[in-house]
Amino acid sequence: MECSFALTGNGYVLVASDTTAARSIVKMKTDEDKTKVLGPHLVMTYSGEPGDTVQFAEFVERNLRLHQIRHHQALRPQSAASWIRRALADSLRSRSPYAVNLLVGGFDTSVAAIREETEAVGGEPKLYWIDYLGTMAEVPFAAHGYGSYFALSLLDRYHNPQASLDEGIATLRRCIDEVSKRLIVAPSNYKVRVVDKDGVREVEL
Amino acid sequence: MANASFYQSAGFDFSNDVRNQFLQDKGLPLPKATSTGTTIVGCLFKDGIVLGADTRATEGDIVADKNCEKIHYITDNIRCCGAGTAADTEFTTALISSNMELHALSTGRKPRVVTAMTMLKQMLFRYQGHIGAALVLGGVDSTGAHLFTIHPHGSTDKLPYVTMGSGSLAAMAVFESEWRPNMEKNDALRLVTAAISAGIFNDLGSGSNVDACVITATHTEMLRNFVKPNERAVKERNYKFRRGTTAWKMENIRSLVVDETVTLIAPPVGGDAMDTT
Amino acid sequence: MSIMEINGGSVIAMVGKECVAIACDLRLGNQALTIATNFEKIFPVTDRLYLGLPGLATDVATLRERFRFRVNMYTIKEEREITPETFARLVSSTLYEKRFGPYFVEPVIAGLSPVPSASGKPEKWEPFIAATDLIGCLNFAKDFVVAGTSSDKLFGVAEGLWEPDLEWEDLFETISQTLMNAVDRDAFSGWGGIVHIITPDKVITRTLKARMD
Amino acid sequence: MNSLVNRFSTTGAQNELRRAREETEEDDIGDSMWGSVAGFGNLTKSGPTFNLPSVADPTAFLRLHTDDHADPSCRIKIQHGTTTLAFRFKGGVIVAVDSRATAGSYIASGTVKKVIEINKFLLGTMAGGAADCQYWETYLGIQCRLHELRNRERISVAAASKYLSNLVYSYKGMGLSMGTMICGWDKTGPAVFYVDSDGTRLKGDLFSVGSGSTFAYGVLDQGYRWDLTDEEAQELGRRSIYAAGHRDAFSGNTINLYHVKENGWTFIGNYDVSEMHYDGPGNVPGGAPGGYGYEVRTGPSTVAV
Amino acid sequence: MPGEMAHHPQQRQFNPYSENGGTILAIAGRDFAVIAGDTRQTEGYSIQTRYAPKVFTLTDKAVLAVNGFAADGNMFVKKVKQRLEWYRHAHAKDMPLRAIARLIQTMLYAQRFFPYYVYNILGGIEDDGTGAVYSFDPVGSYEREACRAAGAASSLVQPFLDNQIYFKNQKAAPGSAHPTHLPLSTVIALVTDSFTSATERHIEVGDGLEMYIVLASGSSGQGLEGVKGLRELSTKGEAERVFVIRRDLKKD
Amino acid sequence: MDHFPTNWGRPRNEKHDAYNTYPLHDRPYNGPKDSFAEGVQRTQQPIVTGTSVLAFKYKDGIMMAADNLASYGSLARFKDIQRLHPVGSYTVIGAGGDMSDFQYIQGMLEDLIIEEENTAADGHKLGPAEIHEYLSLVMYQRRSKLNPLWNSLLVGGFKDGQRFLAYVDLLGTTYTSSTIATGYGAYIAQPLLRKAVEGKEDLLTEEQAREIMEQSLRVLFYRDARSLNKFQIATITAAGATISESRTLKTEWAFAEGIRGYGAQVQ
Repeated sequence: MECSFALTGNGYVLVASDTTAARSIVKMKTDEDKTKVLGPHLVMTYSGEPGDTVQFAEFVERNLRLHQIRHHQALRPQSAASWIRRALADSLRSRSPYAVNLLVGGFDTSVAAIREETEAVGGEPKLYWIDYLGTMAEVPFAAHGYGSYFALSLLDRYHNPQASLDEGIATLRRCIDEVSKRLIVAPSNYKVRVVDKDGVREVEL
Repeated sequence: MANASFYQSAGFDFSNDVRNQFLQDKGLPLPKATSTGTTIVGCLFKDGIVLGADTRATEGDIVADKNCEKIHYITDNIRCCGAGTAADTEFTTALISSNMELHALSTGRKPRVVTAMTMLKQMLFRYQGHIGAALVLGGVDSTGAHLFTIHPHGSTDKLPYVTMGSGSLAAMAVFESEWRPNMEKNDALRLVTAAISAGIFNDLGSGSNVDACVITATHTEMLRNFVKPNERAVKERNYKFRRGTTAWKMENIRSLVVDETVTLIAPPVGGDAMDTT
Repeated sequence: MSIMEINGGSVIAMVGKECVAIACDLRLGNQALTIATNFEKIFPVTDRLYLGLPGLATDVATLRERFRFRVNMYTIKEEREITPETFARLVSSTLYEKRFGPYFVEPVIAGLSPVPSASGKPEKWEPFIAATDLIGCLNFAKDFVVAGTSSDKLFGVAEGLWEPDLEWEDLFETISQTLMNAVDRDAFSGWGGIVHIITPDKVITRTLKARMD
Repeated sequence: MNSLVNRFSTTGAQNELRRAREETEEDDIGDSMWGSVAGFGNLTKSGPTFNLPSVADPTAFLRLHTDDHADPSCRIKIQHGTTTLAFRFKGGVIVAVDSRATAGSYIASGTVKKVIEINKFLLGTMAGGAADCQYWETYLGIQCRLHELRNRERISVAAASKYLSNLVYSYKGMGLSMGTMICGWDKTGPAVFYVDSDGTRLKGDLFSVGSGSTFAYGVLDQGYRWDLTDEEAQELGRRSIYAAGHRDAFSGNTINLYHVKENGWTFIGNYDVSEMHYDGPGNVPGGAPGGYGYEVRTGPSTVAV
Repeated sequence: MPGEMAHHPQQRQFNPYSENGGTILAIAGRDFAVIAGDTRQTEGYSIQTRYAPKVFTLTDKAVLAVNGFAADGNMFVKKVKQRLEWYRHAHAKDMPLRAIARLIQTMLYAQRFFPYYVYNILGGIEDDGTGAVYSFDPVGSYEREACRAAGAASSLVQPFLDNQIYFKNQKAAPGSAHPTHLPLSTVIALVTDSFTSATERHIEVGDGLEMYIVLASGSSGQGLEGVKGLRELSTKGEAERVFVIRRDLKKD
Repeated sequence: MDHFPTNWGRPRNEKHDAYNTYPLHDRPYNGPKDSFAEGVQRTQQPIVTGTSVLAFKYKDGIMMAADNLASYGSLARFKDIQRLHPVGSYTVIGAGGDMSDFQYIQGMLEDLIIEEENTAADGHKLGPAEIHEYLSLVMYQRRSKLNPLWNSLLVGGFKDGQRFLAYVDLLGTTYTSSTIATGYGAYIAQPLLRKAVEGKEDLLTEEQAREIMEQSLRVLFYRDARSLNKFQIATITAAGATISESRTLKTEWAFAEGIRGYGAQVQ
């Protein structure tokens, strides 16, 4: 069953999504990337109704890209997340709604110039939890799927917003371990990406 | 993405329908809209019409509004009592009221009660009962005093005394036993009060106060809270808390008064006065 | 589980002496699971006018955007600040537009409305509160209005605790006690609360130390 | 056939009176009912008897009127919701539970005792239908005592849990709702058994049951080791229930913590979940300083809105 | 699974249950218990009667309030009284309060598969002379509490009591603590205000308020002087004393 | 039992298992079977029905009234049914709802009276309170067997200087009040009765009481489509129970003359 996690740390956001593509009781593929890099400092995981997920992710990707081309400026994470939420909420009112759950992680480099305390790490990590209804919440850590039933309390306990990247990855690994311990059909592999002042990159667990 | 939904034409908008259907299919019941269980009545008397209503609005078993107004303005000489889904009665009567005004302006005549009745029944019939407004319409025009009921599906009735709402049976019993043709105004008002009171005290959907409205050929008198038989008793205790009872974590005070000091540097000279604000 | 209970949340507004207060809880849930405890449901409309939107969170966000748009349009067109009374009508008609496919939100409006005076500048402010159901039926009350998943509990407590003519400090205590005790009996609301008290010359916003379960 | 004959041959007033009596009094009330067993009088027979509605499908009938999840407007709302946990470690068994009972979305009580003290050495936890657990575990207590009297030795945890499991299994499919952990110390040492109304009975080291169990597992699994000290184990139990109380709408209010040791169980304490959030357990052995709450733990909210 | 909820069990036949409105509540003090209920009995939107008692004395020191489906409630009270009568015959004394509580549990649970639609609150004086309140759900789970409201308006009244009886969410004034037991006069005022508030906001509550007060032996009964509508039910000389207060509530 | 976190402890939907993680466990029923269960018809809805019964207290005792109609759906089937029935020497019962069930109750009560007053012959006679108690037990017991007697019954009586008036229906719900009306009467006549009688129970003379009763019956006849302008009035006083002959009332329909259409019509 699909699981995605994300957490913020000192100067970065980690997002992780399982890589299983399953149809009914069959695993079709175990290295499907269910994250999408949306901009220089923006990444999103998506899960939900098969088909809708990729379609919607690409729709978002292109529109954010278009915005960047038009304005020579990428949307800040908050604006991007708001736009995505709105797109999802509007689609829900159409004849063919997207049923997609998202975690949007971004790194807002522009605040570094405004807020002193963010200067050292070059900006501020931002994380948004968005569900298929268009509900959005800004949170320090988030999860989607049945994994959230195990991971959220764990993160309440172990997550540290000031943690270094290594510590953050260790916390993420705890989540993944817990889910594989307790969830009946836990995903085996995860794709993990980190966003920080240098952009988006993949990390190995 | 500038949305179509920001700019839209008048009328109902069904854009949420698909989504709501989807939510409902998940087995989630829709929340209840405020309804007025309600007793509303009207009766003819010698010189015109008396309308009456209780003032309770309910959401399920809970009283949402203890003193709401159920006698709606249509024109100076026509009023309409509403029962059913509160928002529907509110907006339906407001819409008809404005249409009546336009109609009066375009014909240059004093509006007639049948016109309002016809507008209402045509509108409600068009919506096939989905607009849950049950109305008592009354007024006096050049053809005399008229009293109608309009049901949510658009059927109408014209009778010398009518009742609607969950307390309609209680109120009707009072009318059936005491109404007489050609009553005096005060007798009619007393009768309407008795009918509404029967609803208030015997029907749980109705309660609080009696509103009444007397319409004659020359004058319309709105008697808001005509009788108040259900004032709350004084509480036994005072529940004011000691300041500092509640624990709070953070406070943010935003001052709305801009401190300004006006310093006159030089007496204003002609049109060169500087804007110092 | 009704649609209002998917995300949970409650709002209450109360009238005091030359002041009004509006308060909400901070939970954003996904049914029984609590997603976030920083989800504010009250938004400023003008300096002395606040709008509370308990209900389905997606509609809370959408309506917040729509109302901001409509109020801005009003301000631009009319070149004046919207009054609470006018804003209440705007809320009501916006919701009724969707009579047959409603937003699952029950707005609560609280503000101070200017009493026109000879000088043109308002010197006196009258408390104003209102609430509507999800299709826009307005309810003007003189004491308090409530909405959300714990509305019945809020009604019960507020009916007991509310007293007329409370100074703003006292009104803060009353509205906070009402909110916290009501949401403590509701599984889908709570996890912190926030209170705005609007007085003629300042707006006091306090975050409550409330139960977190 | 007799019942048919009865049905149609008994229309007289006396018979109607008798039938009315049948309904208003229990079938046959012997002298035992007068005695001090008054409450549990019907237990003196082979087992308790229950009235069933005379419809084709009693389970569906019961469900129609009591399943508030399928139909929120159903009238009889039975109290539900819970997080309970129990685990074995070198120092015995830790049992921790919350104290919330919800009927629909209404929090019917915040002071429920969800640990049922069966006897000095046995504890049962309560999740699911509150009445089901209370009743059957009390009944189990009686049977355990009888076992002691008959056999001059304490019942083993395994036997007690098996007894309970068999009891509820005989009512399977009739709508009982119970998920319990029978915890205790017997000749074999500390033991934890999970028993539910489906008839499952599992022996194990670590269980969590109820609507908030997943959240409790999230914290519990990460902190669990066999060789925890007593204080660490108690803290882990407390913290796990807090985690569930914080995240699950149907769990919370207070934490009740028990520790089963060789010489029987001891009640460690009752902790308010909200106090745990802000201030933590305070100066208790094994307690970490400061509140459990995420915002409290990590300082003022780092999320600037 | 959330998706399953759409499939309700459905059965088209005679519904043996009804709901007759009203609210009950009980508060325990140090040496007294107050058990109260309104007297309206409703069916749908109509008032069946303005006076149907919901509160019944069981023994000299136990009072039971029942609410929910009136026929079940009345039958249940009748059966409890019968059991207590038998106990009296067998033991030549009244059943103690905590035993009555357990008795009620087993009687309710006996109907586990065809439940009484009844919310019970038992109030009275324990053997140790303290006031006690036991509350039950329809199938018999129970606990001892200091205060409890049940019935149609329970969700309106209970949080108010949480605040006023348990002082929930209230910080005590610096250097003082909240009282653990409230005096009788305060409790009576709180009960009255609870019911007038519930009457304002719940359509099924109203008409009359009936409040039973059980005083432990030796209790002074301070706070009862000058209370309107007070009547003593116990004959003088008994250890525990039972009073009843009747008040009017709004009838709309 | 459902073990999914959000539904934990609730009954599981046995018909649907999204993951097929366990076999469906619908189990055969092994308890005693009634082979005739399918053939046994219980009253699941009333067939031939009577409408309202009205009753209230007045100075001398109880006055009760019911019309003579038994309807078959919307058909006015029997116009000479007696719905007031004396029981023993002090009591009258009035019934709305299913008439066959009522006749069964009449037979049952007759047996009861014979048993209690003739066979036992111990000098004790059943008063209205006893009969009401008996009826409430029977009705509650039948509802508990999910085989209800589909009636709402009023029991009025006068014994030992005490007036008695109480209600019992198919669910076993009971109550007493100084005015009671069943069926549509509860909505239409009860408000009138309450206003006329409440607080004046000890003042109303039989004449006044009869006037109130007739007025209520007239209004009921105007508005209850299943009623008939042919009724009986019973009084139960210290002098015993009397049930009047069937009577009719003068009704007034003159105002209808002036009504034209239902909307804009004028002719």
